[in-house]
Formats: sequence, structure tokens, C-alpha cells
Amino acid sequence: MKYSIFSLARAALSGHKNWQPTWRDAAPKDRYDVIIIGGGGHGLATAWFLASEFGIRNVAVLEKGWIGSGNAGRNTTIIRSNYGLPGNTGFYELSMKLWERMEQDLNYNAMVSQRGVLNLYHSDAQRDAFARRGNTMRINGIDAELLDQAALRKMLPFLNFDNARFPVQGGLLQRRGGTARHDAVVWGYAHAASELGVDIIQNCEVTGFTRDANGKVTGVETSRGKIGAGKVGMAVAGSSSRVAAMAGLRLPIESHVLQAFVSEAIKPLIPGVMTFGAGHFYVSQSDKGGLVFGGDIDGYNSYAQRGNLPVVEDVCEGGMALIPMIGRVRLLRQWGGIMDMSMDGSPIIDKSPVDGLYINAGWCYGGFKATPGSGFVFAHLIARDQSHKEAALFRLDRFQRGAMIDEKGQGAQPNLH
Amino acid sequence: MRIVCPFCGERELGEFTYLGDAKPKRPAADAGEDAVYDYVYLRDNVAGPMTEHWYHGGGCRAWLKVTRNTLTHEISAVEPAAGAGAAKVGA
Amino acid sequence: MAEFSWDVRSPLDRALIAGSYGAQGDAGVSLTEIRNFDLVQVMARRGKAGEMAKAAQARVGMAAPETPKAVDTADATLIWSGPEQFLVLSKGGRHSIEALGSVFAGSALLSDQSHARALISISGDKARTMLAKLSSIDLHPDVFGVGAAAATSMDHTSVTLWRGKDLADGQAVFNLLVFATFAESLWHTILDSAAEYGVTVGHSEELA
Amino acid sequence: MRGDQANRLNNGGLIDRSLPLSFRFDGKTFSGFKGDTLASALVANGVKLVGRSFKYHRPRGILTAGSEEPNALVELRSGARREANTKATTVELYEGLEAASQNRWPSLHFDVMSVNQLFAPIFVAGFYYKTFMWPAKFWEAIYEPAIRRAAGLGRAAQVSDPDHYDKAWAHCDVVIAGSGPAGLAAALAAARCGARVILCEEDFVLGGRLLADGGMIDGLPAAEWVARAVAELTAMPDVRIMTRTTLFGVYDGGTYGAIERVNDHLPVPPEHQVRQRLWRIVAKRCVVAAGAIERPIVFAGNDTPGVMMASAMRSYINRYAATPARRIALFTNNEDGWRTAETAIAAGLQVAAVIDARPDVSAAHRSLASKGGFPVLHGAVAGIDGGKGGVRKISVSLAGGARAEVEANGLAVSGGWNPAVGLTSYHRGRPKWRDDIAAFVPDGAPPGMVAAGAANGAFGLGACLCEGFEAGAAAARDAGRSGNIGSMPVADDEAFSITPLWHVAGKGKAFVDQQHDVTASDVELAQREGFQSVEHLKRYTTLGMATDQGKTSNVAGLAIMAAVSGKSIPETGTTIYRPPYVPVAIGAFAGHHRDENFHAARLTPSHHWAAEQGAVFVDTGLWKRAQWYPRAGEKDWLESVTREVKAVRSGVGFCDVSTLGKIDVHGPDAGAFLDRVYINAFSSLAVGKARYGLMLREDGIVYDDGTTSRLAEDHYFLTTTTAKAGLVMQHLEFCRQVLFPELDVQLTSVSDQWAQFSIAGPKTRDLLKEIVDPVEDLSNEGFPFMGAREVKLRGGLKARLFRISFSGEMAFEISVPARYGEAMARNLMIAGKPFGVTPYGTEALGVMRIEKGHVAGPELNGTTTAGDLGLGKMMSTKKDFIGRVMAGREALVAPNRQVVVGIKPTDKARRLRSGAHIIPKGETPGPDNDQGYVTSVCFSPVLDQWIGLGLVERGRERIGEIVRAHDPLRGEDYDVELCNSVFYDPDGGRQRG
Repeated sequence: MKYSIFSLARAALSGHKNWQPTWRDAAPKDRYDVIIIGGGGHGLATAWFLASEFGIRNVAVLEKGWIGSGNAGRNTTIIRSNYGLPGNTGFYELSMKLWERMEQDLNYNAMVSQRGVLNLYHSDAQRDAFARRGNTMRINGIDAELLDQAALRKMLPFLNFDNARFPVQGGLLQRRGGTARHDAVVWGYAHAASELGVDIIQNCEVTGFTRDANGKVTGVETSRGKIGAGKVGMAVAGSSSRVAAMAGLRLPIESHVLQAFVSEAIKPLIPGVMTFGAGHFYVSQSDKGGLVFGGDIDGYNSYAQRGNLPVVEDVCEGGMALIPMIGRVRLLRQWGGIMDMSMDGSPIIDKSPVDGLYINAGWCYGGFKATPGSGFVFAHLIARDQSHKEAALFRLDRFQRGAMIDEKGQGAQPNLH
Repeated sequence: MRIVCPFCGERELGEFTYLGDAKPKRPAADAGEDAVYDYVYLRDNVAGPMTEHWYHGGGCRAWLKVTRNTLTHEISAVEPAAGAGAAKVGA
Repeated sequence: MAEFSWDVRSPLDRALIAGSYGAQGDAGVSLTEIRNFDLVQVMARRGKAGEMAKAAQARVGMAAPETPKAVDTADATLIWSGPEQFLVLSKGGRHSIEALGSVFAGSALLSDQSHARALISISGDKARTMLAKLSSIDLHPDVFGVGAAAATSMDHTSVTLWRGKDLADGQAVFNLLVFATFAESLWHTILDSAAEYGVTVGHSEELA
Repeated sequence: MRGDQANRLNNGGLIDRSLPLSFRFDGKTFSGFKGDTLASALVANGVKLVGRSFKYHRPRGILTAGSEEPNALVELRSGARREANTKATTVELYEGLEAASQNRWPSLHFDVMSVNQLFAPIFVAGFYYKTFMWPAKFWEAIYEPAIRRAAGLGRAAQVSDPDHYDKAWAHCDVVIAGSGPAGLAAALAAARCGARVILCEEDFVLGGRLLADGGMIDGLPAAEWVARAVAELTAMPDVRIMTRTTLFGVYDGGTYGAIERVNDHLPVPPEHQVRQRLWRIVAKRCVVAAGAIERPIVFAGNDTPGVMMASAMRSYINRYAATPARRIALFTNNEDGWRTAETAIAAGLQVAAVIDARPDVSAAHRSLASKGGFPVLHGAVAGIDGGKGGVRKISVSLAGGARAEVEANGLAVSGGWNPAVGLTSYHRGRPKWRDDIAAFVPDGAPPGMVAAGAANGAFGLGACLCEGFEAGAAAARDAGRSGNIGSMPVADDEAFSITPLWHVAGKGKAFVDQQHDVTASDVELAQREGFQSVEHLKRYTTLGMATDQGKTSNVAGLAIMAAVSGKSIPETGTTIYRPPYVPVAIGAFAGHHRDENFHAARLTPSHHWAAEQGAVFVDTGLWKRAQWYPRAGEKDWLESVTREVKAVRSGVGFCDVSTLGKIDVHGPDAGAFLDRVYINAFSSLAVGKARYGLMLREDGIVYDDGTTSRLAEDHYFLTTTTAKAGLVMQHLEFCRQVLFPELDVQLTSVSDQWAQFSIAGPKTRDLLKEIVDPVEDLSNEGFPFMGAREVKLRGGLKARLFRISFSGEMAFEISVPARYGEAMARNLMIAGKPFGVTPYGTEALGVMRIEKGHVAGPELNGTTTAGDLGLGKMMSTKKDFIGRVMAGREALVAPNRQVVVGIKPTDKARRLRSGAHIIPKGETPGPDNDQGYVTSVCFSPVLDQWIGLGLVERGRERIGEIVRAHDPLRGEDYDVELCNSVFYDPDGGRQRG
């Protein structure tokens, strides 16, 4: 069913009684060419790209709960491509370009909103690091601007310039960055993939892999029975270690909790996305009016999908330090997601050592912005058995080779990335 | 979260710093690159009770081995690291 | 030859303004900085905790605390600071690092912390209420009695806190050792926390 | 005094008629009394229309009397203290209160945006996902700004919050949420056992529903019983009663979050006091006695001002002596709702009719109806005739199918009660369904927590008291307390019978979530489009995501979803409950930590002296460091810094370097220990000598560097960088306690014990001779380069002296106990006067280190190896050390790595900037020829040009090559030469001299 203002108007005349499900709620078939484990943004995007770009339509996406119930449905919706290291820079820009055409691709309004992403700096050293990163972006054809304090005073007069422990001195701005409506991304990919014949199977939890005599993966065991597959891709960030363990693999990944927060809805107050450089705080304002904000991970391994008070306080301290006018704005909800924290802070998109099993994991807390890019390069890998050039460095063996992609320079300590 | 430091008693999370799974042991000097790679990079990433290293840096500066359930955050045991004070009395 | 004066200055020398602060009326909190003390960290050598304890006993006539406690001797206070370690707080060089060196030779390692800390004594009927803003530990009199000590944090900064002898009027006294370079910042935080109760500020050369 | 409070009863209520208060709503002045909420005062003044809804801008009135209120949201206060979305039902009235309705323009009564209602047929749930896609660029330019302006509710203040907040800790055996009958009974039982009890009540008066519904307890009127209970609790020293305090969350290890609205009931907080305080309550046990929330029934027009929850109507009449309407009707599906009819009659109001959805009503109620002269209609409300002026007529569909109309100007609605299951569910627990009360009740709770009373589905007064008392006693027992528990308070239980009714089909919009304008047909549409999971339903329709967190709407929404998808309510399930229980001000979570107090500031021992000299300070981590010391007439920082560098290079200068991390490493195994943590050897270091050391992480990447001296056989003095001081200490303790417990070594931070100054320049020795006792030999032979030992100063003070140099000049670092730090700075000025001594700051320090090619933070960036820094040869091959094995991985020893090299513009007048990238000459910049970047720059007074260090691919093999410094961010592109990283005195003669 094609969505448009006209179809809406037509539907209104019939009291909206004729709308069809946004995606088919499919039952599992015996076998698929490709099974994607995980009905989040990445899994559904992978399925849609397999069907739309690589001609593979006999695809199932298996979701243990409801689609979008993992990190796709609990992130802070930021999109950006302001990375500084080879491997990341090109990949996230590929993803950004796919965001820019997503709605027309999918016939679904995911509210991709390029209101800008601004990283603030508070010292000369931070400015220099941003200059390095911004120049990397520009050399890669990505928009980036280095703003000084005077420019920011005009743009964001409410920031704490004069009474701050660490006054804002400037920022690195990517105007093409912004936000997207996270749930709509999931539903949009589900809608479009389903239209191309992909089976989206909810409430279907993978419990094991079936393997042939050579160890090749031939399918999965699920809460809804065995399902055969030519290839199996996993896109289950937060649960990657648990699913990989079913295939006998240990990953360079730890699961950590990242909390996020939303305030009560208020009239427009904050224009784009901004990150505080002297504490753990980033914020944007949703179209509905809530301030959507977050900070650092809690710092300990967790699968509990909820966090503790010290981080709430830490984040709000950062918020008040940066934007002291939000003191009376009320925090409405806090929640937590399980982050696949990799050992260098960058993702893994690679064939696994097990034949027929493909891994898409380790997104840390940056997976949402990667959704279209990840889906595209993962589909490419699965379809062609070869990494896409923009994902060529996201190899699983890079730690063995010493070829880490460590933007923060924190080394093999996931809770510091 | 609150951790019962074996030396200080029950203390608030903010006094502690987390390192991670205490199971991997630093390989011997001659163990070779694969063993060290495994130690540095690979994790069981346990969903359930896991023994972890925590540092009571905001208190007595002891490194602790804390057994904590990563699904519920419930802590079932805390003991000092081998070289944290009392453990070495009379050693 | 130039004339030098080697004046000592407390890290709170500038920040501390004697007198009253905050709300008017009877002060609920009294803050006194104790200046110029000797503070030595004593840490047992591997496996020598027993010998260290004996040496301490011989020196001050009291057993050094093995749990989070502070004990007063005739001319020193021994404050637990971690497993198998304690601080010796005294005045006038009697238990300075030079004086203690031979006492603990072979059993413990010493580190001079005399200049690394500022010492603040907190009392008043709102002292506990005020400290609840800074300290995450339970200071209820049944839990944190006279002589109780804690290596803990305030405002994300490590401190050593112990309860001294009650004042004559029965008021509790909380002693706080804070790192010297954090002292001024923490002092302002303490003042802000105490302001609503009214504060009396002073300093002293005498250990309580 | 009654003033213009036309709807105020003459008697009764918990208001203080002797304390009239005047307030303004939408610019109009009204009066109320002490004890009122803003909502009750508005009710007393006959104000029905108080707000506009989120999407359709429909007129809305007051629905509830508590924190579950979806409609009566106002902007409270003004200017910097303006608080958007404040629930009028929870605002305690104070003199001079100012409030304004929100989400309307130009006025509440004439709101232009209410045209949205005309588009309502299109503005169904999720309509925006299906449109606004063409043309693509119109989203940011046109559609989204319009949506953003229309959305949101109130306006937040646009300037810094002028009020203060703080945070505190509290500890107890039992914390109790709620002071209704169950909460008070729990507190009594626990306290009598000797437990330390904290009782949190979000209202400003204790008693919960007893305040509105009364009853008899232990033979006393409820109010009297409450007063006695409170008196008993107050007399006990270990009971703390906290009103205006909401327990909003439960965290691990028995930690609870609570928000105390300390001074929100005053126009502004008194001097030295906070507005709100965040409490972290640590409790062994928690009793949730948070009560239950009455729920609406969804029917057409159910959002008309004048439609109110039945229990809220009782609250307004009984507690506040304010009458929402003169002639009311009641729509109920349960026994409890009838109490509102009783209350109305008792207050002398007219009851127009009771519409009861149940097939039968009790004989008592029938006789009440006949006495009151009103009909009992078996059926349901099908529509409301009314508008912003309130309810006029109620249309009823009777059980037999016939229609009836009831004239009334107020409608009380009771759809049953939902226990407040938030707190018990915040650890992702799911409540369970109970058919008998048609409600979800807690199914387990986080460790240590139990629900009691209405929060647990016990709706009778007797049952609440009993459950509360038993829960309180058990909690105290579990916390290890026992005592004479006394007798349990007793009361009769009212009958509770309910026939579930969620939605009455009818014409017109029937609202499920009134704040977010989610209608019953939106829920049906979501089901049709496949959004059947309750989480999908919530996300697609935004049901329950408004400021009331769906307290009055969630259960109805999922019940309607269950009905349309042919499932039971328990099968349909609930969404995940998330804290906080009520929205909490961000300022309260931040507390004291804002503005200058965001983080602590660390001051060096010479800080105040430097301030007196007019130093400009820079933040380095938590430290404030002197960055440079400007002098009169200097036009900018560069002039000052250049002067400082020249003074050092030609004479002598000093700099406070106390910020370096300093660690005493003691013990017989100290040398062996250092051998394992540094890449180079320290056990071989002679006593009295210092050595530069480099530490790696276990992954082979450089972690930190510094100079470590051996002061005695078993005593090393280790220094770290300023940035890593704390982390290195933690790392070394890990090595000592976890990795190498067999070593007899102790570590102590002495960072704060020593004031340390670097004294540098050719005249250093001259100056030192003035300070140091003449018995000390400072000659090159007596104190050679890299010597380290204790010395006596003139006057007898002992100091530590290290012959080390960061500047490349003849230099010493001298340490004195920190309380002498300021004196040391002053004495260096005195002693150095003849030699033109110049204090210098971190900028000059940085210039001189770059001139010398020393690496620092920008080069030690967490991705560089020892080899990258040109220090690969330091790595010992004779011992194991942290990071040794991983440092040998192929990509870390690859020949094309980016390594440290010197960089200088070919045009000497050119300014070099950090962050510029290095591109080969003649090539178009792109990812494939991006060969590195400039890490550190300075203007070198010695070379009279800008110079820098960089990390450049194969840099050391390319000395002399001209490359491009490409800096598109700043619009610059210029030629630079790759050169030796040691720009100044490359053979080191000056520092050894």
C-alpha cells in the first residue's frame, strides 16, 4: 500500500477502515536463502537491501520479541558521520547518504531531520582534536565546520559561556547530522522489506544453529521450530555474545548498559543535537517536544536493560553545567539498553570463522546512525561473500593483527569507549 | 548498586571503578601471542553470575573480586584480590 | 644573601574566613580547620601485619586499628586507612615520619602525608544533617559511633572521616582529612551545604 | 472570608479559611485558601477550562486531583522560574502564585490551533509516517518546523534557573512510599519494632485517600486516627516523615530515589535554601503503599471540561470544600464510585443521575437514590453535549438499548481502580492481572520491596490497614528489628464490585490518552495496521508517553487493544514501567553540581601566589594551572609566552609542576615491580638517579610516561603525567594487588604532599645556590644530569632535588612539602631577582617541550606505540612487561605507520595549526593520501617561526620532504617541511651542562 497525503485523505473518507498492516506478520517457512537473526533496524535494513539491491528475496528476519524491541527502539535517535579514523569515516558517510534518501526509498516518513550535530569543545586540546577530525571529514567529502565561541554565542545564546567550570569555547558542527524517528526507521524497513516478499517473523527466538558435517551452518533452531537457511546473518547487538556462543564463538565484545532520558514535552528550545565536551551529556529535542538526552554508559557489564542513579545524576549535572536554563524542565522517563561494547569502540561486520554465519555486531552506543549503512554493507557481505569497501576494516581479526579502529584511544577496555 | 567492601563495609557504587571479568588470567611471559590476545580481547560476556574486578578507589584502594549477576545486578560474593591487604596476612 | 622566610600556609589559608556564614541565628554547624599537624601513612610489608601491630603497640601503647576505627592515644590518633594500613596523626614532631622510621623498620613502609591533607573538624547539631549531603555513608550514632572511621569519598573526592570524642555538651564531632589540592574546592562545597543551617567558621592549631 | 470563591462550601475541608491567598491564572486574579492546590482553588472559583490538548487543541478541564493529571497543566511562575507542564492538581497554593494555561494562542478561550480539529480525520495515529515525504527537502524547511511549533506543551524558561538544588543521602531500615492508611499502618508497625523508618508522602498533608474519603479507624474518625498515628511516629527519634516527597525510583542494592519539593510551596526559596532536594535513600526494606489511581471510562466527549474522576470530585468537595459542579451525574461501573453520590448529597449538591454500567446496584444505593430523588440508569454514557464552558447534557445508552438524556454540569466517572504498580515494576517486572478487581497488581517486586494496601489491590480500608501493618512489621523483622508491635488498626471493609467497562462505542472522539489526544479509534487503527504489541501500540499512537506517563490511560488503551484483537487483557500485557514515578526536575538531579561547581577544582600549592602575579589560569583536567603571566603592555598571550620562553632560555625561570602525579613505590621488590610496569628497566637504576620511563597498556599501546627516581634501595619516587595521575595509580594498584601479589611493594600517592617546581635556564644553578644550603654540591660532578636526592635548604628545610629537564635547558625540579609551596615560589622570586628570574606557565612549558621534541598528551593519544613516538628502542628485550606481547602485532610494527616527526612551514611567516592534515605535494587530498596530521604546534622564539610535531606516515624516513599541510576546516593549505622532531639543541648539551 502506497503511503501519501492522497492515500491518507482517501482513507479518511472511509474512516481509516481500509489500512493494511504496515508489514505482514509472517509464519516461518521451512527454508530461506538467507535468515537474518534480529528484527531491529540493522536486521530489517539488511533484509531490505538483500531484496532491493542484491536480488535475494527469499529472506526471513527472525525477532524474538516485537520488531524494534531492542536498541532500535530505545536509542536517542542521532544520525551523524563525524568520525575521524579510516574505516569509520567512509562507512558512516555511506550511511548518512542512505539516510538522506531513506524516506523516498522506503515510502515511509522516518522524519530524518538534518538539524545539525554540534560537538562542543572547552579547551585548546579538544579544539585541536576536533580540527583533526573535521579535516578528516572534509578530506572524505563530508561537511564539517569549526566554530568559535563568538559564532556559538550567536547561534546558541543559552549555553553556559560565562559562569561555567569549563566554559564553552567552540564546536565542531556537522550540519547534515541530526535525528530520525527511531521506531519509524524500523517500521519503514519492515514495511518496504515486507512489500518485497521478506518474511518478518516476530516472537521467534533463535535457540541454536543447525550445522552440517563440515560445520557449515545450515539453519537455525527457534522457539517456532527449525528453519533451514543457505546463509545466516546475525544482527543482534546487545545479545551478540549469546548468539555467537550458540555457534561456539567468543567475541571481543562486552555487554554494557547505556541509559537514556527524555523530558516532558516543551515548546522548541534546542535546535539541533549537541554534545558537551567537558562532561557526559548530549541532547536534542524531539519533534514532540521532549528533550532526549544521555551520557556515558553505566560502566559495568549488564544485560539488565536498566541502570543506576549515579549516571542519571552525572548526565543531569552535565546538562545543567552546559544549559542552565533546563533546571526546571522535568525528566520524564529513564530507560536502558544493552550495548555491544567492542574492544576498540568500532563495529564488526565480517564473516565468522563458522562457515555460513555472518556477524554484524559491536556497535557500542552508535548503532542507530549506522542503520542504513550497516544494512547495506551487511547485505553486500552476505550476498557477495565479500566485504563492501567501506566496511573492509571492520574485520573480526583486526584485534589479532593489531589493526584496531580506536577513536577514543582507550584500548581494550570496553567501558571506556 | 552497593558493594560490601570486605574492608570498609557496604559502600555506594560511586566509590568503585569497574574493570571487568576476573576470569581471564594474565598469561606467563612465554605463553605466546595467541594466549595474550585471548586474555586481552576475548570475553565470555556472561549473562548471569560473573566474578569481576572492582577497585575501591574512592575508599580503601583495594581491588576486589565481586560476584555479580549481570542480568539482575545482584551481588552474591565479594572478596579481596590476592594482593589486597588482609589476604596476605602471614603469607 | 637574600632573606627567606619559610612560612607554612594551609591549603585553606585563603578560603577560610573566620566568623559566621550563611543563615543568621544560632549556628547549626561549626567548622574548624586544624592546622600544622604530622600525618604518616603506615603500611605493612607483605606478611608483616603482625609485626607492624606489635611495633605500633610498643610505640603508642595502643593497638593500631585493624578495622575502620580511629583510636586516640596520649599524643596521637591512629586512623585506619585501608587494609593493613593506618595513619598516625600527631602534633609537634613527636610522631613525625623521622620519629617513626626506626619504629616500623622491617615491618612497615611509611609515607609522609603531613602536607597532603587538610583537616576539618565538624560539629554542631546540624552536622550530621549537613554531612548527609556530602557523604553516602550512614552516620547514625548507632552505626557510626565515637571512634568509627571510614575511607570514603565526598563530592567524588577521597577523604578520611572519623568520629572524635563528643564535645562536653554531647555533640558529635566529625573529623575530615581531605586532599590538600582539593581542600579549597571541597571547603566551598561544605559551606554551601551548611549555609542554610548557619555556620561558625574558625581554625585552630590544636588537635581536638 | 469567601471572596469570589463562588464554588466554595461554607464549612468543612482541610483548608484554612483564616489564611486567604490571592493568585493569578491567565492574568486574572482569584483567591483561595491555605491548604488549596491550584486546581482546588480554580474549582472553588468556578474555572472549568484550564488547558488545551496536545494535538487537536481541544478545551480541557481538571480530570483528577493528583499527580496522575493529564489535562490541567499550566506554566507556573514566570521569567527565569517559569515551569512548563506543571500539574495544577499538585501545586500547593501560595500568595501571589502566577499560572498560565499553555498550548494555546492567542488565548485559552480562543485558540487558533483548534482548527486542527477540522483536520482530525487526517491527523490520526501515525499519519505523519505516511506523508510529508515529498519533496525531500521540505521536511526540515517546512513540515518539521510547523510540527515542532505545534507540538510541545508549555514553554520552559529561557534563562538560567536562578534557584539552588542539592542532594542528600538517607539510610533506614524501612522506607515507605505513601502515607495513606496502608503507609501509616506500615510505619507504625515498623517503628514500634524499633526500625529506622522513612515515610515519604508526595502530598503536603499526610493521610492519602483518608483526606477525601474519611471513614472510621479504631473507632475514631479517620482524621483523628491520622493525627494520633502521626503524633506517635513523630515522637520516635528514628522515624523521619518527609512530606512533599515522592519516592520515584528503585535502584540496585536497596537504593531509592526520592524528590523533596522543599520550597515549591513558596514564591521563592528563602535565602540559603534550596528549591528541591534529591534524596538517595538506602533502605533494607521498602513498603510501597502508593495507593491506586482511579481510571476513566472511554466514551465520546469524555474530555469535556466538567468530566472528572469520581474520586477527584470527592477530594475537591471533602478535602477542599470546593464544588466542581452544582448538579452532577455519576457514571460508574463499580461500587466505589457511588461514594461520590453520597459525598455530593452530603455537601448539598444536586445529583442528576447515577449511570451504573452494572446490571444491579445494592439496596443501600437504591435507597440513597430514592432519598436523593435521582434516577439510577443502567447503561453507559454515550456522549456529552458541552464544550469549553463545560458539560451541559449527558446522553446515556441504557442497557435495553434505549437512550436517555441527563442534564448536569458535571460528570463524575469511575471505571475502577488501578493499583500504582510503577515502583514494583521498575526492575522490568510485569504486573499480573486480577479478574476480581479488573486490574493489574504487582507480581513480585525488586529485592526488599513489597506492596501493601491499594497498591497491592486491597481496596477496602480494613484491608489496607491490615496489609500495611503486616508489611511494616515484616519489613522491620527482615531488617533485624523486633519490638512490641502493639495492636493493628482496624476498620470495616467497604464492598468492592466491578463490571469491567473500558470503552463505550458512540459518535465523536472518545479519548484514551487525553493529554496526547489518543482516541479509541486510534487504538483500533494501530491494531489494523499491525501495531498489536502493546509496545508498538504505545510507540505508534504515543499512548501513555505524555507527562502523566499514562497513569489514567494505559490500562484502558491495552484493554481496547485486547478487545479489538480478540485477546484477553493479560495476554495483551503491559508495556515496561519506567522511572521516575513522577517527572523530576533536571536541576534536582544535578544538585550543587552546576556552573562553577560542576566539578571540583584542584589548586596547586602556589595557586594564590600565581593569582597575585596576575596569572591567566587554564583548566587541565580538574586542575587550575597558571597558563602564562601577562605583564603590562603586552598585547597578547603570544607576546607573554614568548617573553617567558626567552627568559628561560637565556636566564632562569620556574614553573609549578605539582600537578604531576607522584607516587611513592616502597619495598624490597619495588625495582622488580617497576620493571614489570615500565618497558625499560628500573631495578638497575642506581640510588640517587632518575630515569625516564614509558608504560604501555596490556594491548601494547603507550599509556603514560614520566620520570622515576630511586631515592633509596627500597624506595622509588614515580611521576606520571598530570592527566593520567589517578588512572596510573589505579593501574599500578591493579598490577600490585591482582597481577603480582607476590611482590613485597607498597604504593602511596604523594601527589598532594609535595609542591614541585621546575627551575630551568642557564642561570638555574646560580639561583639554586641562593636557596639550597651551601653544603650541597650542585656542580655537574656533584649533581650530574639525571641525579636525584634529598637536599637541605637554607634555613634547614629538607627538599628533594631532581636534575631533570623538560625544557632542554640546564634544569632542576625541586620538591618541598606542600605547605611550603607558596613560600618556595616567593623565595624563588627573591633569590632569582639578581638573575631576572621569570615565572612561566604551561604555555611556555609547552613551547619548550615542542622545541625539544618531547612527546606529550597530543602524541600519547591512546593509539600510538613506543615505536611511533621514536622510543621503540627503550623496550627491553630482557624482561617481561605489561604490553610487551601485544606491542609486537603485525599492524603495530608495520613500516607505514604514522610516527612522530617535526614539522615547519616553508614560509617562515606562516602560522602552523594543530589538526591540519599532511598530504603529499601535488596530490588531490583524499582518504587514500591522507598521511597524518599536526599534533602540537607553537611559535618557537628560538627559531622565530611556528613549528610543530606531527604523526606522519613513515615520517622519520622523510626528513626534509616538503608536503602540504591541508586544513580545509580553516581554509588553509600550505607547504611544510618534515624535519627532526628535536628543533632545539639536538645533542642535548644545554641540559647536561
